[in-house]
Amino acid sequence: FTAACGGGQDAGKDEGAADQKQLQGNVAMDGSSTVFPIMEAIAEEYMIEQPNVQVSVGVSGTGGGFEKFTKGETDFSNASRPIKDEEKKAAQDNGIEFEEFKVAFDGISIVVNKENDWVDHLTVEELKKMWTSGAVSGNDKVKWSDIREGWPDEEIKFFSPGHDSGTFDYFNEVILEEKPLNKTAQLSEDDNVLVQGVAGDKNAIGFFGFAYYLENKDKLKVVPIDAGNGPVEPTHETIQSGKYTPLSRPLFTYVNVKSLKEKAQVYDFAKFILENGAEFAEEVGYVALPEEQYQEQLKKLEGLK
Amino acid sequence: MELAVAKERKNKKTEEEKCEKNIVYRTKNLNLWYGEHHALKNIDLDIYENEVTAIIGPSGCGKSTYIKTLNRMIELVPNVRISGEITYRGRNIFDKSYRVEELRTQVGMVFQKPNPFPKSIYDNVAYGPRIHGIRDKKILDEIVERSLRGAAIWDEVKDRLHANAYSLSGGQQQRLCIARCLAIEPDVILMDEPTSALDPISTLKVEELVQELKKNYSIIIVTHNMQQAARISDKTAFFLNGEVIEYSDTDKLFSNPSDKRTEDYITGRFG
Amino acid sequence: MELAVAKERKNKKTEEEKCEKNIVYRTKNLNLWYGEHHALKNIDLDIYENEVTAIIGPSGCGKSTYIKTLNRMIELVPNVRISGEITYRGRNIFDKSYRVEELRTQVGMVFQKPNPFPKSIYDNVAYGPRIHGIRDKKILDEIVERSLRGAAIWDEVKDRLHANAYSLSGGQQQRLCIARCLAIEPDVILMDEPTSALDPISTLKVEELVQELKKNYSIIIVTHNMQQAARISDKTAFFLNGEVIEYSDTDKLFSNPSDKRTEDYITGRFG
Amino acid sequence: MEKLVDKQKVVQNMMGRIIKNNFFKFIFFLSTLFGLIVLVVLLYRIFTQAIGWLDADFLQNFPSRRPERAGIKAGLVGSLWLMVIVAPVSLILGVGTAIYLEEYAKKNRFTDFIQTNISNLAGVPSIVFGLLGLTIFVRELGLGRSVLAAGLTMSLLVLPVIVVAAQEAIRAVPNQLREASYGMGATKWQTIYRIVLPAAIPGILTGSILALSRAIGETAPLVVLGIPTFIAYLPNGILDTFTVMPMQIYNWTGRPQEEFQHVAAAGIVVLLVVLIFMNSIAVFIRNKFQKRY
Amino acid sequence: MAMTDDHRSYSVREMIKENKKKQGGQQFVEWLMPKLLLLTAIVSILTTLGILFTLLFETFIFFERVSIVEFLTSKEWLPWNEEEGSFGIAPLVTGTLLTTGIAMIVAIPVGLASAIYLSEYASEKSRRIIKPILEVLAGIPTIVYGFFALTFVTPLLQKFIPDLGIFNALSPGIVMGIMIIPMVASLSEDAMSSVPNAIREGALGLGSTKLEVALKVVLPAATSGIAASFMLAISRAVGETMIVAVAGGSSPVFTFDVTQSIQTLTAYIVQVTTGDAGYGTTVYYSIYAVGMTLFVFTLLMNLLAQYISRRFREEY
Ligand SMILES: Nc1ncnc2c1ncn2[C@@H]1O[C@H](COP(=O)(O)OP(=O)(O)OP(=O)(O)O)[C@@H](O)[C@H]1O
Ligand SMILES: Nc1ncnc2c1ncn2[C@@H]1O[C@H](COP(=O)(O)OP(=O)(O)OP(=O)(O)O)[C@@H](O)[C@H]1O
Ligand SMILES: [Mg+2]
Ligand SMILES: [Mg+2]
Ligand SMILES: O=P([O-])([O-])[O-]
Repeated sequence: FTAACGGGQDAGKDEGAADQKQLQGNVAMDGSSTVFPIMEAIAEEYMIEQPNVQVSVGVSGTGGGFEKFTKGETDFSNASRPIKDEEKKAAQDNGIEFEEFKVAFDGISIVVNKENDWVDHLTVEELKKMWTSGAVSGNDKVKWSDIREGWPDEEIKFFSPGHDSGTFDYFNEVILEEKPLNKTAQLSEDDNVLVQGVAGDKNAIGFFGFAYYLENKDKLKVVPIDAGNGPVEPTHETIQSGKYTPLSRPLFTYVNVKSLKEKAQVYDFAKFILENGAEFAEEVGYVALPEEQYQEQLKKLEGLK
Repeated sequence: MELAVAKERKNKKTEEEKCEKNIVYRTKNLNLWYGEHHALKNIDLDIYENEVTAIIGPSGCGKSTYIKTLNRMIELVPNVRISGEITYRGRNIFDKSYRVEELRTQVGMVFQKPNPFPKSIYDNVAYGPRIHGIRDKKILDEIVERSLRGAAIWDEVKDRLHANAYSLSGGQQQRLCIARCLAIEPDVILMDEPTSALDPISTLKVEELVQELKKNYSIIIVTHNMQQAARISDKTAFFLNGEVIEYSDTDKLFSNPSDKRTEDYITGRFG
Repeated sequence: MELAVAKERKNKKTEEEKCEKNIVYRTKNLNLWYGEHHALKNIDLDIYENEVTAIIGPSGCGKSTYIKTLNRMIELVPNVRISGEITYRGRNIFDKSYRVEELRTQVGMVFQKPNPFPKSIYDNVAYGPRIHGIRDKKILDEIVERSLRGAAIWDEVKDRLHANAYSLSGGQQQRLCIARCLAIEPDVILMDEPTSALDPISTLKVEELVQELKKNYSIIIVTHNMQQAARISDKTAFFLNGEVIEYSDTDKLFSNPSDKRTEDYITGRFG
Repeated sequence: MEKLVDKQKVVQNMMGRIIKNNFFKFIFFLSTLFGLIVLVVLLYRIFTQAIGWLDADFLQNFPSRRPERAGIKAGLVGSLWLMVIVAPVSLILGVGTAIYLEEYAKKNRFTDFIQTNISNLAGVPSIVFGLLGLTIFVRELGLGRSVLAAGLTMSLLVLPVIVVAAQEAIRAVPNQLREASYGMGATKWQTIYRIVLPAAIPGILTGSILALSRAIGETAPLVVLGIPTFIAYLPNGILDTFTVMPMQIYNWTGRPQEEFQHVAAAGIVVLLVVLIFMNSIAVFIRNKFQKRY
Repeated sequence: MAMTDDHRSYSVREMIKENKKKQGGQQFVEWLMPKLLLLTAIVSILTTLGILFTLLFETFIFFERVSIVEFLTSKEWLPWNEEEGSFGIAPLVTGTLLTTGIAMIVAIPVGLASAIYLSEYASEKSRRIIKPILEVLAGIPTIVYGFFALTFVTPLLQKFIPDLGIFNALSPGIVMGIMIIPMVASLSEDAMSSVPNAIREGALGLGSTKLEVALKVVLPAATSGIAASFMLAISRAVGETMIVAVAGGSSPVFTFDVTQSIQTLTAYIVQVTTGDAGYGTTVYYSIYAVGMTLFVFTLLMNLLAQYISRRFREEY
């Protein structure tokens, strides 16, 4: 596939413009770092088809992306959570109309060290107990034995994404239920750093996006989660089918309706996302939505034209 | 006022010869302060055309200060205060309407340490004419050659006019600075210890040059070397502590000083 | 070898007085190059105890180079090459085993421009003793006072020993530097144009001081001022182009030079 | 006169002092070496990671989701575009300010204030400049996340460094040269333009190139400005969006796939090569035009 | 008049006089240039005003929501919790102070020692080679240092300090110090080289060793320049972002334990600007308050630096 190198310029040549109109102009996209790899892949391929359209993808984070989006500075805003009320209001104030599209699923994976031979699965309750500050007898120093009988009498080392990431935000919502995080947790904005942390400590536990687990399978052990229906390990199937709960979450992109209407390339790109999102999400380590959801959204898109 | 003197020393001067020479600079009751420091005190001094006037005196007596005042270079020093009057060719140099650039175009200056610009020899000499709007290459070439000849350095540099001026020896640099000065055909040339940084042979060359130049220019030269003053000047002024102690024909000043302090100084009692 | 001379000039010297004086420094066939430049050529010179030896000569003749070689300060200049021998009190100063720090403790130096440390007057003088391990406050106080007295500046500074040395005038600074040098009780003092940056009055003071110091120290002084050499020295060496042209009693050298070039120089024919 | 300085003791002390000197000389030398060793370790790690990933394709490719296809072209060209703005803007402003302060300004409070203000700006964290650029250039002036907006932000960031370097260079021009020029009847501006500036230019350039190389390596303010990370085209003008090398590297290091760590290392090598190239120009200028007056 | 004996076709003096009459343009330039240059100088003032304007405006909104007393006195920085959030700047300040302090412990002695070596011991030639190499060290993008700290220095340190967390203040502090070494070395070396050689010679002439010259004469004489280089180094460390963001963790805890994960003022700003926080939330405005804190901090450092360099300015 290295033949496709050298960008879109020459790739578009042989496919020709026979069936497709060649478009021009800019598409500005910003937002979540979680969604970025998918969009990068989509933009890369799209620009092979439409070499005259210039797509830029920024990584300002979900919040940072919305800040720009609600000011009308971008056409698309990627998000790892739904838009918040304040952000909706900001958009309204600035006269920005937008539409939400789901792009893929991410399954937040709970991982422990390879040498950890005692954890076979965790219940949501157990997760909550260990990660919430002060949940174990008001103490943040939690031992494995505090969580389940028979586990070692050793302190758990926690690794978590930083408070300002979409991943943490989701974990916070469904596991912690907005209670403070265990204070001994080590935080980093960089998921690779968390991988290293968990891989380096026998008593470590951590969580991050599914893609990071997939890439580091050999270094880490993933923990099946029991939400009442027996332990479920995060896999493509379990995430897509919704069996892996509550830690699978949808990833979004928001589009500016005005751009959609006025700029042909924005509409075209949005269509491209929905048509190819499944393929590229899988390719970069996320999980595609069920096929019918893409179809529904394509219809919605057509309605907006 | 001083007696006018004939150009040939040792000749007896007659009353008729008085005022034969024009006065170039006339200094009247000049006082100068650096902040609180009173550096020049009641200076009265007339400088004559086509003569070499030497200014001698121990270090710190105000020689440089005085000579820098003549072309208003002193104004570059902050906190300088001046009272009194200096006229150049009859015009008060401190006059508002007298543009300092105009004065300095008439009055060239050569400094203690050779200070060529970090440019080629040619560009050094052409600098003056160029800033005064002379662009014509042919004329510039001619000016450069003539000035370098005038400063007795042409033969030494004619083959490397585009070499950097700093590749010259100290003595050559100083003559280059003189050439640079000649290029705008000044009327007066001020020299502040022009040989004090030079070796004996270069010194000799510069001294000969000064003798040559006085045919066309009026020259005021500061020196700490009394022998030099005696060798090359027509008139000598002896400064001490910011005052003019004695000003007269060079011969007279050295052979028969009228002030005890002058005598002490020239006989090496101090300084 | 030179004839030894009695300390009182103008007395007739007798053969018996020969060798009455000890030789402090003996220079034999010294040559020195700065890179390619041959700055000292075949210097042979003996320096005697408790005398003032003056070194005169035009600018660039190698005076500073020579005096800096005597305490190996010259080694700070890169690319210097030396051949020949200098013995200090019988010991070759270029000997591997001879620590340059030790030599310089014996041989003090005063420079052309006063160079006090940017410290208090007291700390300037106490610097030398301190680095040599003297810590006792009382002894230091005594050394400071004695050195400042020795340099004839005690009265002027005794009330402000802890003021910064740079608050002193140039002449005072130079005497402070002399005091600093005396504080480690050297054997020889080297002075490189110690008064050339000073006003006449300060110069006079330093000259008197030199006369005073020679009772206890051997002094070698470089000067461009021939009157000064004549006034204060017992012996004078005339350098020209890196060579010693003439070395003899000061009186003789000035009244009756045996070399034409010496005569030319001291009569102001050049330089 | 009784001797207060005991020569015997002085000589005894001598050996200890000399040993101490040699010991410390060694320590000082080790300290100097320390920086150099760290540099070697750092470079070694980066180069071993980058090896095999750094090839012509890497320079010619745009970013990609596939590590083996990812390239630095957009960042490299973007960084050069950034210089197109930063170099002239910061040089004109910086040298202008320096000339004003050194040659024209009177010693008064206002001048002191400008001077204090400049040295203060030199200490302001780069990320604060990011906030400034976001508010003023991106938003208020509506320049968007363009080369121009980022360039102006970076220009202000390096401005104080250039001012200080230029001031030093101008101050180092000996006064005698100015005097010589004035002595010929030259006006002030003629003197500055024809004598002072040419003589100061090596110093100004050296300082400025080092400042510009700082601008090339900065990430934080651009992150704040929201400069995009994925761009598969080159900017056509200063109002186009663009990306720079550090942004790309930052992004690559955060990717899950191990291979992207190598891509990042390759990117770092390219960035370092650019930086070392710029530094060597500075060193070359410094050595070639060493002041001779 | 002059040069009467010269056979020439023209007089330069006349030509100059002629040209003088047409030199209105020259005078206009003379009048114009200072004003243009003043304008460029004013840009730096506008920059400061711009920074103040940017920061103050949003900081003001922040302080409408969070009391300034809480901001300054609370020891908890928990901005994420909508209801019971707490905005005490102290943890971020201690995080910054810790990393800065460690950086200084590395950079100042090593940098100063290098400066002494370069200025007092090294030959001109080795100085010319070493200085630019060190400058490369200063030019490496800080993001590179961040990963160096995380993937090399931290594991190395963990061998000696088993308790050391993967994120800590120590490792980024040390690496930041290494990054700053060239700055201290180069600026201090400049300050020391500008001590006149005459003073050095004076000391050597008294039999000093080079060490004594360096420590007892040159260093004290260069105090102001050296202190200024320290101040700049501190400013740089306080403002450094990427190293601490990568290797320091993002745990704003009030601690002086260097083995623990911390968060600095700058790392917080990066976290929020690249993060999830919604526009218009208190968290969003908090970055401007933090930015303001940084600005005030560097302002104070700078005034202190100026005071020091004025206080210790040597006249030699
Ligand atoms: N810029 C200045 N500010 C303050 N005082 C000054 C300044 N320049 C010179 N002086 C003082 O004014 C007096 C006269 O100085 P001037 O330079 O005219 O002496 P000089 O006769 O030229 O001495 P030298 O032979 O050393 O050149 C001296 O006492 C000097 O210290
Ligand atoms: N560091 C150096 N490198 C190269 N040449 C030097 C150096 N120092 C001096 N010289 C040259 O060596 C010669 C002797 O210099 P020196 O300084 O000894 O002269 P001097 O007699 O002390 O003159 P002055 O009266 O000007 O002090 C001169 O030609 C000088 O140019
Ligand atoms: Mg003078
Ligand atoms: Mg000398
Ligand atoms: O960048 P995120 O908002 O997905 O963490």
